[in-house]
Amino acid sequence: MSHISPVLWQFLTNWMKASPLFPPEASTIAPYADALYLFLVVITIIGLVLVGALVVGFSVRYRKERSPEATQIEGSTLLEATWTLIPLGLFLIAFIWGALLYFRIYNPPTNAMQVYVVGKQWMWKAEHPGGQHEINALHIPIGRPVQVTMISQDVFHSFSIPDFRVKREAIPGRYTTVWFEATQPGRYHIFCTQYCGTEHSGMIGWVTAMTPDAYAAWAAGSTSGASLAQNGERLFASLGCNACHSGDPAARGPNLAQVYDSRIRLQDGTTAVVDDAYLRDAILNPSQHVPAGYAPIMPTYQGQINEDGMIDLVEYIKTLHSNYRVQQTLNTTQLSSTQTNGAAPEAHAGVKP
Amino acid sequence: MDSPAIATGNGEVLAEAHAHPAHLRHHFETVEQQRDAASFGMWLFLLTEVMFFGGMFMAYLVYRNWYHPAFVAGCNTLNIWLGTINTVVLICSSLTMAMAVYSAEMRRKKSLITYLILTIVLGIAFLGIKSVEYAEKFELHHVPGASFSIEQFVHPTNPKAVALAPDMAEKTQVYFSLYFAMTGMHALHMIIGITILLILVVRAFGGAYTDGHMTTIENFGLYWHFVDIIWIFLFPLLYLISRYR
Amino acid sequence: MSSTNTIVQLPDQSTAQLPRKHYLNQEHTLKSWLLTGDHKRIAMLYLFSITFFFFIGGAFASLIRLQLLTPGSDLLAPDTYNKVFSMHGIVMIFLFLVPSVPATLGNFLIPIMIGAKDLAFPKINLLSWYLFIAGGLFILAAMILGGVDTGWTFTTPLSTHYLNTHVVTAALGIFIAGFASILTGLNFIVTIHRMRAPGMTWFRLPLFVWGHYAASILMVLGTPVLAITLVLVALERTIGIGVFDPTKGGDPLLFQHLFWFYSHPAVYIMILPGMAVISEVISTFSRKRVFGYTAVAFSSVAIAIFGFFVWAHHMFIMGISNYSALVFSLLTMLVAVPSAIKIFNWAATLYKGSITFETPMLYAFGFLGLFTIGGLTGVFLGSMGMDVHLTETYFIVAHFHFVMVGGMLMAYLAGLHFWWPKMTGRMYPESISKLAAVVTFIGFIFTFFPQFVLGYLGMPRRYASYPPEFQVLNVLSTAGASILAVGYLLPMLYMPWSLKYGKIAGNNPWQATGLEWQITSPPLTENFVETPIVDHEAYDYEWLANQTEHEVKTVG
Amino acid sequence: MSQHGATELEHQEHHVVGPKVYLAVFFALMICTGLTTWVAFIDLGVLNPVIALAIACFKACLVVLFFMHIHYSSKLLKLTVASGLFIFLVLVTMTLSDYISRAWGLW
Repeated sequence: MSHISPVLWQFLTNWMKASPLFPPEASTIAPYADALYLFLVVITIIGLVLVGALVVGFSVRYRKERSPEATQIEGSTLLEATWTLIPLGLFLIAFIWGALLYFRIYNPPTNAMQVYVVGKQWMWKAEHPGGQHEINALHIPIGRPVQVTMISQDVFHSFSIPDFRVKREAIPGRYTTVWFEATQPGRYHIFCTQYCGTEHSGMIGWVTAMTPDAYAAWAAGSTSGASLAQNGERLFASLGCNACHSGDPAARGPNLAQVYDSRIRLQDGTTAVVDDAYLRDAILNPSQHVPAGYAPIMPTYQGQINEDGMIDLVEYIKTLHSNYRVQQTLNTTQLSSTQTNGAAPEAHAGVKP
Repeated sequence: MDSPAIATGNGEVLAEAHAHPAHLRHHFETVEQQRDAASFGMWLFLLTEVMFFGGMFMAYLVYRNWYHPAFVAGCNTLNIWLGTINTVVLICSSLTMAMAVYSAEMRRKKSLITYLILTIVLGIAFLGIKSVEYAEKFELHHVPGASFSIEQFVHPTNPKAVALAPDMAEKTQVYFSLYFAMTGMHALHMIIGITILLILVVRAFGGAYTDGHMTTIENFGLYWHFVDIIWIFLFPLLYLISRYR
Repeated sequence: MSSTNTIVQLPDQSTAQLPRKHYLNQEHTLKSWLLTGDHKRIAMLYLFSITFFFFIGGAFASLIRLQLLTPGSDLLAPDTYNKVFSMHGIVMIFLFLVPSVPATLGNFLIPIMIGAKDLAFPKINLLSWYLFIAGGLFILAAMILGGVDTGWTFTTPLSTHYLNTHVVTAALGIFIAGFASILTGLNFIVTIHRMRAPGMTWFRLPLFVWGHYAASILMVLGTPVLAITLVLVALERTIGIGVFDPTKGGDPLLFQHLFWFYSHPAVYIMILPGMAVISEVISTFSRKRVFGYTAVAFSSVAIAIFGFFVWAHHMFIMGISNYSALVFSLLTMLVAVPSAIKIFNWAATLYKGSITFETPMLYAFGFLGLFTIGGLTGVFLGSMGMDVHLTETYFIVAHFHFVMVGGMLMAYLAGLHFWWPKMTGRMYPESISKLAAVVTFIGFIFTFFPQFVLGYLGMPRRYASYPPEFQVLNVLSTAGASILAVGYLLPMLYMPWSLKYGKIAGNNPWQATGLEWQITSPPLTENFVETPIVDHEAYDYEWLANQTEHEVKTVG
Repeated sequence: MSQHGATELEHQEHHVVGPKVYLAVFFALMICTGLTTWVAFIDLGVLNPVIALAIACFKACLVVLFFMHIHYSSKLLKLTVASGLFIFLVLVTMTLSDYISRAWGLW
């Protein structure tokens, strides 16, 4: 919006902030959304004024008292073309503008901070990689892009922060993401906007945007002690994943260190990028995600790990930069299994349906 | 595309229309118009049927691509010979139905009744074979829902069958959901069709349809052939996916 | 532009008389109504039943507005509120909006307008009414037995696995009512193709018929997809098949695709007949042929065809692929154009007309204004980035109500007033009905305009309680709704009154050109004494001016 | 209305399809059924479903054209059948446009 005079722009934004017609612009996306909104509102007003003026004008000028005779007119191709093409042009501008905004909203910057959100009837559970768990609340620093990866444990929910102008549905069985960068400290509503059952209207919470310092203090003060990755590691070990994914070249499962964000070849010849969704799917539906060169022997973990556990595991694999820890855990489990006589095989048997 | 009334609506034809040929309803001008309207209406109804089944074909297409191994495994539990026989039975019934329409056109009451009864018999045969197949599915716990079991797919007793990973084996339930939804809807259409056929036979005994007014039987023929067409697509989609394994 | 001048004088109604025999007094028994094949009587049956359902839906709407008067859920518990808005949606959409204009006015007028004695399949027409009633009874049963709280959208897996209410009963009701709508559409298409009077070519058809033809295509092709989707939902609930169930490998988005494949075209099913009414009304009261007849006719068909290509714009934030979102958004912009064409053509029809402002015309003006807003706010929602913020908020509620209530209901009332003299033979009282039109318009603006603002502020739809900062606008909206209710109750009072005390209308009180105005009011059971032969274009006021000299007695 | 004559002609002769045509179609359908079952046992890779569907389409065409008399029917009915096919294809292609491109990733 640099071409608009700064004074005018200032005036407009101040007016918008002061009036109840607009929610506060609290994220970097909000001004873009409001600009498009303003454009569309102007089109609407022009359209309405045009139609209104024509209808009222003609009604006055050609009312029966003044115009007792109607003049029959067949139509005009030129006029038809005009009012086909001009609206079409305007609508296409709205389309392109909207598409650009859409991709801005749904393409997170690569340096974004990660937060996980699980929607369930009827609450939002937010999980920070550092191990801070929140219910119906989300603390974020301002001035830093935050990417929210969400999933629903039951039905469709929709994660909406109107003051940030972002929204995305949390879907059962699949990760979706949205990102935003808060610009001003404050408290903003989180709504569930997709109807999700009895307490739908109770599924609301607060985003608290804080200065980076305040956020750091909050994060330090509210951690549960173990980061998501640490929880994931525990789960990794207790499910016996490390028995195959040990990082050994001869291991039965592929090496997971640095696998995140890499492109791997699959057994059926296709390639796939390992992202959150891929990891989740590969754990639940392993036979559809067999990397080239490995046997399809991995059992499914469907029904054994809840969505929070999945997030822990995904976060663990994401942060797995070397196999040092995996091998360490493996050694301890092997040790314990020899000691307690088959605890690990039992766990292994437990995952088979 | 044009109204026949336009062609026939002048005075003299009107006078003729007032003579009211048998079976001409009061609001039609001519028998032709009435007949055309009826068959056009029937075709529009079949269009809605296409879209009705279309939703399920759509779902089939999506899941077949997602869960191809499960669909192959599910398909392999079906008896291809029963499927083929059923296809043959249904095509035969289509032929007898077509012949029934022809008999009505030729005003041959006896052959009309014979062909209609043949169609009923073939339709019931189809449903009989189908119920044998359904019963087998019940025994194998392949009916989706609480009793569904993936045991047969993870540890197949048939040595030729390929064992599926448990996660993929779960997806056979999607295949069987679609199998039962599609064949079930088709069977429902067959049952409705047979019920109507029974009524038609009774009325044919009373001399209906062979007196030149055969719109009903013609339109029912369209319905019956449509049900046949649905099966013509269901058969390869449900029975013949990668059969060679 | 070739032009001729016409002067149309309204007839003197003081000498008008009711015909001795007409479709209403042909027979009087209840049986003669319940087993009738007469499209006019079936239209009347439909009129009574949809009015009944409209007031049921309206009662639910009042409960919603009262609940939202305060931020807390003070009037209704949240689960009751959910049932109330679900029933409001289901009843209003499937039992009122979808059949409103087509099943009443369309049923009554299409055969007459094309010069036929009846619809092609009178028995199927009657069957359609019975199916409609059966569907309505199922939905009422679901309501009485304890309600259903899925919303009218039946979103899976909520509707299939997480609710214990009467989802299957309601779904069955919609399924059956859907077939009523299919049969109506089928009947119209066949009738329009096969039953036109001599000389009634496609481009002599009134635009009312074109609009219904387009809507019928959508009914016939779209509704069955909804039917099968609801069947699959019911099967998933009852026996547990897994087509939409994510835990079994199904994709809940597939449900959305199939559901909106019908339910988006459904809004065109609802609005196209409304547009059809507006064409007739505006032409009649400006005494002018509709400007750009072919453009208006083809824009109806264009809406019907393009309407099938845009459904996934309801799913932009649901995780459909970005590429396909792009395609659907582009197509959405294209489908907005024909509506704009219509609006401008109607406005241009007024140019050089000889305009009077009877009640139907006032409703039509209301339609023009509200539909313009409703249509243009649709562009907001079709624009993907804007949709992210606006969807699932009160903005969408406001948009939908501007199009459906501001557009469709206004058009329905315009049509009802316009053809009331034809249907009953008597005039409604003019001044009070003008008042009703104005009250409706004002009440409507107050009710739904604040909801646009609420939506942009982010208030989510379907909330039983809401944060207190939204209260001012909600109070405004509820206040408006009470005015709106008065606007709707007024016709309920004076329309029945006019049946007995209204002025006798005469054959053609508006001096309109359609064939329906050249026969008696109310029409004879057979509509025409003899099949009319059409030798003039639609909206030919010159022809009408010549006709008035011998008072068109020949056709009636 | 120049097409009056044409439509009149079209309606004048109501074509009676004889048993010969029916039998020919019937045998063609039978042969196709045998063929499609036989082909199913041969491994042709991706061609298997293609061939199976092609045969099914061919059979359906035969039934529509001859058993259902579309071959002898008016343009209107032909158009009706075509429009049904068209709208079904709209449903399939537009929905698949989502499913296929969903696999391509976010952008």
